[in-house]
Amino acid sequence: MREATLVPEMTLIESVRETLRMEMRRDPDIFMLGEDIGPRGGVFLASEGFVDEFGEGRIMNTPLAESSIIGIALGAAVNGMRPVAEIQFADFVWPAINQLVGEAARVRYGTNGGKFAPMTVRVPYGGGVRGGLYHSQSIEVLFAHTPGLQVIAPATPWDARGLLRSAIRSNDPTVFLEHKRTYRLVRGEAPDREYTEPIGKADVKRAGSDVTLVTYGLMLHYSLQAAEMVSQSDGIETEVVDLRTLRPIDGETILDSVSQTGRAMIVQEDTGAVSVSSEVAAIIASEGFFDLDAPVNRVTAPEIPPMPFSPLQEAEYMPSPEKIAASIRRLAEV
Amino acid sequence: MREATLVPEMTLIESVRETLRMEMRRDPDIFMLGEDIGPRGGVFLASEGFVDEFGEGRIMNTPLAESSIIGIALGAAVNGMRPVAEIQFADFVWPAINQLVGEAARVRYGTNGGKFAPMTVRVPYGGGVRGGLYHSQSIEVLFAHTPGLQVIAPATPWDARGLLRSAIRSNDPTVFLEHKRTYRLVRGEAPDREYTEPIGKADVKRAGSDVTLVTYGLMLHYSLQAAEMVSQSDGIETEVVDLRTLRPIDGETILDSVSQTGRAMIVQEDTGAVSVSSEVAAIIASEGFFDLDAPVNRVTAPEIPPMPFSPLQEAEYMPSPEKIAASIRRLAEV
Amino acid sequence: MSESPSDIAVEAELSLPSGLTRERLLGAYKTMCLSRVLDVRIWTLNRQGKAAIAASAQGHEAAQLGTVLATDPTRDRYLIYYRQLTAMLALGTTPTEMLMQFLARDGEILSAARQFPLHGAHPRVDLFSFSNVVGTQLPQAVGVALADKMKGRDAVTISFFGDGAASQGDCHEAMNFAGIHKVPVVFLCENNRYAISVPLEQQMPVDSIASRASSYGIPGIEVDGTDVVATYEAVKEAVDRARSGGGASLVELRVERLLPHTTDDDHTRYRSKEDIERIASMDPLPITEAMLKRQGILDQATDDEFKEWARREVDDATDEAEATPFPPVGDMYEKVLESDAGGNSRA
Amino acid sequence: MSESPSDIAVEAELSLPSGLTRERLLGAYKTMCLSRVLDVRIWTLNRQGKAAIAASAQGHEAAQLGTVLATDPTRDRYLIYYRQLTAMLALGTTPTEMLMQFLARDGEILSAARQFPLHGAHPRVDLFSFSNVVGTQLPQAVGVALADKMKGRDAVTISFFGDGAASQGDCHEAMNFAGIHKVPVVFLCENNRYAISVPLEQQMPVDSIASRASSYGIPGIEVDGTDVVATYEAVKEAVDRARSGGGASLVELRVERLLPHTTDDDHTRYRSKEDIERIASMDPLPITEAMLKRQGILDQATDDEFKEWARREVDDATDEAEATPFPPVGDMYEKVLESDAGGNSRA
Ligand SMILES: Cc1ncc(C[n+]2csc(CCOP(=O)(O)OP(=O)(O)O)c2C)c(N)n1
Ligand SMILES: Cc1ncc(C[n+]2csc(CCOP(=O)(O)OP(=O)(O)O)c2C)c(N)n1
Ligand SMILES: [Mg+2]
Ligand SMILES: [Mg+2]
Repeated sequence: MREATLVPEMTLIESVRETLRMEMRRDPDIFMLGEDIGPRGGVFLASEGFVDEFGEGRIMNTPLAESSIIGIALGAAVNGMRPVAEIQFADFVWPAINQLVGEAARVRYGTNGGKFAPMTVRVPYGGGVRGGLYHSQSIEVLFAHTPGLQVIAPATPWDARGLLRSAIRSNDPTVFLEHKRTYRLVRGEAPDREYTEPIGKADVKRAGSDVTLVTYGLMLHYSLQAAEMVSQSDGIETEVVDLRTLRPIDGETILDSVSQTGRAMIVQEDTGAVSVSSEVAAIIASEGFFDLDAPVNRVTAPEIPPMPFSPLQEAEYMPSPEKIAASIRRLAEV
Repeated sequence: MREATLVPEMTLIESVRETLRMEMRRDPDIFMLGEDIGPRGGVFLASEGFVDEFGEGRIMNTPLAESSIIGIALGAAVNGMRPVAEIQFADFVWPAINQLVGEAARVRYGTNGGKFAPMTVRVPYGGGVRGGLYHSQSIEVLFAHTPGLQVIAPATPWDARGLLRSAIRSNDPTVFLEHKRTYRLVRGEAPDREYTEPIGKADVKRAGSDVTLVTYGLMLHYSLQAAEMVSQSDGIETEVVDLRTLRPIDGETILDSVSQTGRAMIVQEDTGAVSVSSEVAAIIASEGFFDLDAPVNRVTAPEIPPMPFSPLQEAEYMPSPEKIAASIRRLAEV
Repeated sequence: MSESPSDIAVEAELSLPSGLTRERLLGAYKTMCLSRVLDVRIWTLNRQGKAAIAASAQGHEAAQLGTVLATDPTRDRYLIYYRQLTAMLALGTTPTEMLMQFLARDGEILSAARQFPLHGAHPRVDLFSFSNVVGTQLPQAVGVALADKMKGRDAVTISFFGDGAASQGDCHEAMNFAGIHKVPVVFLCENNRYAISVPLEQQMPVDSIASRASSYGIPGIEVDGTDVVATYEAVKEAVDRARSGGGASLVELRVERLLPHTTDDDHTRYRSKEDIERIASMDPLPITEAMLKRQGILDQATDDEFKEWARREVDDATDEAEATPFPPVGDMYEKVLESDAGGNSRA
Repeated sequence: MSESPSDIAVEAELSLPSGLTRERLLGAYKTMCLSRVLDVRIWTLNRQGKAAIAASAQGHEAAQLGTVLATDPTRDRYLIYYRQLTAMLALGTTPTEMLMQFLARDGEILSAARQFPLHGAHPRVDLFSFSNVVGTQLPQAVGVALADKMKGRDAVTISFFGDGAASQGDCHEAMNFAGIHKVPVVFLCENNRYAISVPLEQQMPVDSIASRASSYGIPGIEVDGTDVVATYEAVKEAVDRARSGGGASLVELRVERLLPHTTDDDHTRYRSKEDIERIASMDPLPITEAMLKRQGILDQATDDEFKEWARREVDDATDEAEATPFPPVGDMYEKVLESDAGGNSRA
């Protein structure tokens, strides 16, 4: 996938906007709906300028009513359209769960394939943005648990473009999680063409022989920093696996890496109990057990509601590169 | 906790009804609300006869609107009442998630203790009742993940009584999961007094030295059957740990057992990916690793929406005593 | 000028709303007869332990027939819930196809027996019901209709729902959006005054669901749903409005649920004896029969013939459905996603 | 009989609704002045990088003051959202307490700086806001009021919400339940015609939110929310009704949001220049000032004194809040559950 002709660096939010625009131009069946996505361009400006180019008919400002946003997207999806719905912040996806997890996820199965729902739900999530309890949440657990959904959480502009394109073109409902902190923090280049990245495939973002570190989203970047830190300070080489897709989880890539390193850890921003990190640990404990030389280690948020508005407490809540590095060191020493 | 004076055997649903009645008599601040809980007595008859004893003011039939059932319960709870809300079937809890996971779970934390929500949400869940996709769901994952909630899933009348009493008397929001298939299937005795069982403590329901089997709900009974089967056929002795509480999960009891047996498996009715079984496996893989002689094994539902209406397919979907026994044998042989 | 009974009949005949011929009415009555016999049979199969559960359409037949008559099955779309047995028959679903749903047999057309009866998607008519979760179909119907509007198609979407569903937040959100965007949808409420055991006065503080239409800037009308002609007329007006770009409407059909909520229910727990006796007079079958006879559309011989035909059809269908095996177990692992690669259905 | 200006003033004075004295009105205006200065200061602190985010109450001051005046803070309950800065001041919250919310300082009264400003629970008044999720407070308010009804207390619950929240399913469900059970709640909508950037006509197909009250069998009234007296009068009637067992009401206060949605927003992206210019004339501060002067309740000296006082108060509060440290980091692990035993807050 990595190739010679690259477009110049852009931020993650730019890569999302660019991909949405290109897909909208390509396929007239795609339309977007959500709160403030019209003239406002969305609160993160993912659709800035879109209403001028595509008109109000394809860029629909909705009432403040998330359940109907997803329910209407679902109805349109089973009737020939390819909606891309925006939930303004992940914290506000809860009113829509019934339509998303209860309904959309089961349409294909429950109709024995008679209907299907090619819809993408974009969900800006995550913390480190002074968002307090209701603008910081990681909401991936329920989606990652639900058969019938695909769940994507890219960490780089390259992956965001390739995977958002895959999501929009997929004929199944896909939850596309965009980490808010990465929007402007993370820059990167990408192929200069309409490429896709495969849903369901993890990506080794850094090779290493001592420790396997599995992560996704913002934590990929903190983990890569931590990996550099321990490489320089201790000569520990960490293999960093970026899940990219949270449903289905790519057990194969994880197990391949663990079979080389014998040591595994998971880093996630979300709280730990019954989470994506639990599943990765469980996969390793059941399918990679005989490769393991040490306990599987998890670095997660503490078991408190995410996350305090107070800046020092917010910083304490988030796994930091330093905390991750300390964990890598401890694991390498076992 | 096990004592001499016992009330006669009753079914699980009878034990729930009895406990509700006794608690309602004890504390006038308790009231119940939900769909059809009035003269109908609830669709499972958990409140049969209650409206005659306690009146419509304390046994409130609500409109068909789950979000408001929980939102109203929450409002009443923070204003001095102790509501017990019934969600008619777990499958219909999704519209209420916003009020339950988004709001109730964070009231104490988000007000720094200024308000708190002593509310119990009873949720009949689970399959094996020819319920098809929308009357069979296991919905524990999201709740078990959420800081600020307590999640209870009893499997016996003894535990149902003791834990329901603890839930109602607790000053924090508690999701009380009642497995529908156990309602009439499972009978048992209980102490003849107002006893409580502690929230957050697992219970070893069968002692054994060869394999640790962690489970909850209906699967406890299937697991106990399986344990007897392999004991008689192969002399394998399975220690069966009943989680009883899914949040917080009692890691200590699990790890104690694994330290004796060196072999661990989890049996759950829910699908496996990112689930309670994942967390139990993760706890063992990180904190019990050096005790383990074999990979952690999981017996769960397949990754399809739960569960087909067709009877043969429904049977195939559910872990059976036979399947569990086969898994125990395999694990014991590793 | 004095009127003889036959004068009245002729006058009534002449006043049939446009599109509703005597022949269509007679055909509708025939379907009602079929629906009733089938409905009774399903209840029996449940009592025999063969059908796990059933919700009956008894009491709702005229409402559903009047509605379907006012639509065009070749282009319209129907989002149903579990009580539209009669509507499904009116839309050409065979009794065998219906019974295979209740008996969960191989080849069941809506969901391959994965779902409860009346859930899934129809292979010939654009009729579907994704779930049993009350009210969810309302925003979905708005989305379906929105897609038609976007694509410039002249299809109309009928969204069936009950009085119970009217309390759900989804109902409010759906109607509000439909009102804003004038989507071609008809919200079709079969108000039988009960959500399982909860009577209307415990569900809402107002008498009429149709009156809420004003909150959404759409027309709302309340109709006697035991009157197939009145139902037809009201729904037809709403369908025509939607088809011609006039947007959404709310039609409330007042009916009685003659039986308990489902085969699992016992309505004597919450309905008085008098009430249960009273509602028998609201049975749309004798009401329609009498109306058609008064109008000279139906004679006794034809009536007998219809009922005999219905019994034969249902007998044959029962035999056929019962002779069909359950679906192969392995089928349950299919069609979770378009491509199940990547471990999505790994056990 | 010709009327001199002072005659008019006297007449207006005499027509003050019961309970609203000239002194209370003057006090309210003083609080409005304080609110405005504080509001401007908070915006400045945001621009200085000190306050992470703020939603302004500018334009809503008269609506909030009129509302609070009509209630009894010693027994009533207030479920607010993020825009009730003025109401909080009117209920006795100090400017320092308010600024500590925006600056997330140790000792912040509502949530110990865990939450956004205006979220948490008040230690002295029964005022709270659990979350930032729009509309969730409406069913909660109904539950709060239900508890009072059950306990026979004469408290009234005021549930503040915006026009945006009116589209949520929760709004429908809450009002429906309140209508059925006649709970003592006042649904208090501050309709500023925008949900962030979405104008009213894209939010709903009707002009008036109050008109929806009829769907719930409760009285609904639309009032000019820049008129503190009219607001008082309407809210007072609703509060009295609730307190005397008459149940719920819906009061819609029409206001303008004078600034962008929050400090993160830029409303020139979606509001026309003319519109932004026009709404300046809807500023309740000069409107109230003029009204009070016309009525002889306020003179220029008092007005100057109020504004000077407000500036001093806010200056002092700013110093005090800025001098306060952030909360101790370790505090964040507390109060997840009553007892955190059992591993619930284990990291
Ligand atoms: C969201 C949800 N809550 C509860 C149920 C359980 N339930 C099934 S049908 C029903 C009553 C529905 O009443 P109504 O909408 O009036 O339809 P009717 O059965 O009277 O035709 C209830 C409460 C459900 N299916 N979905
Ligand atoms: C459920 C939910 N969806 C979206 C948001 C993001 N959001 C915050 S305020 C707001 C607009 C609210 O408008 P309104 O209710 O009219 O209140 P106003 O800000 O105009 O006073 C939105 C969309 C939210 N907080 N909650
Ligand atoms: Mg009904
Ligand atoms: Mg507004």
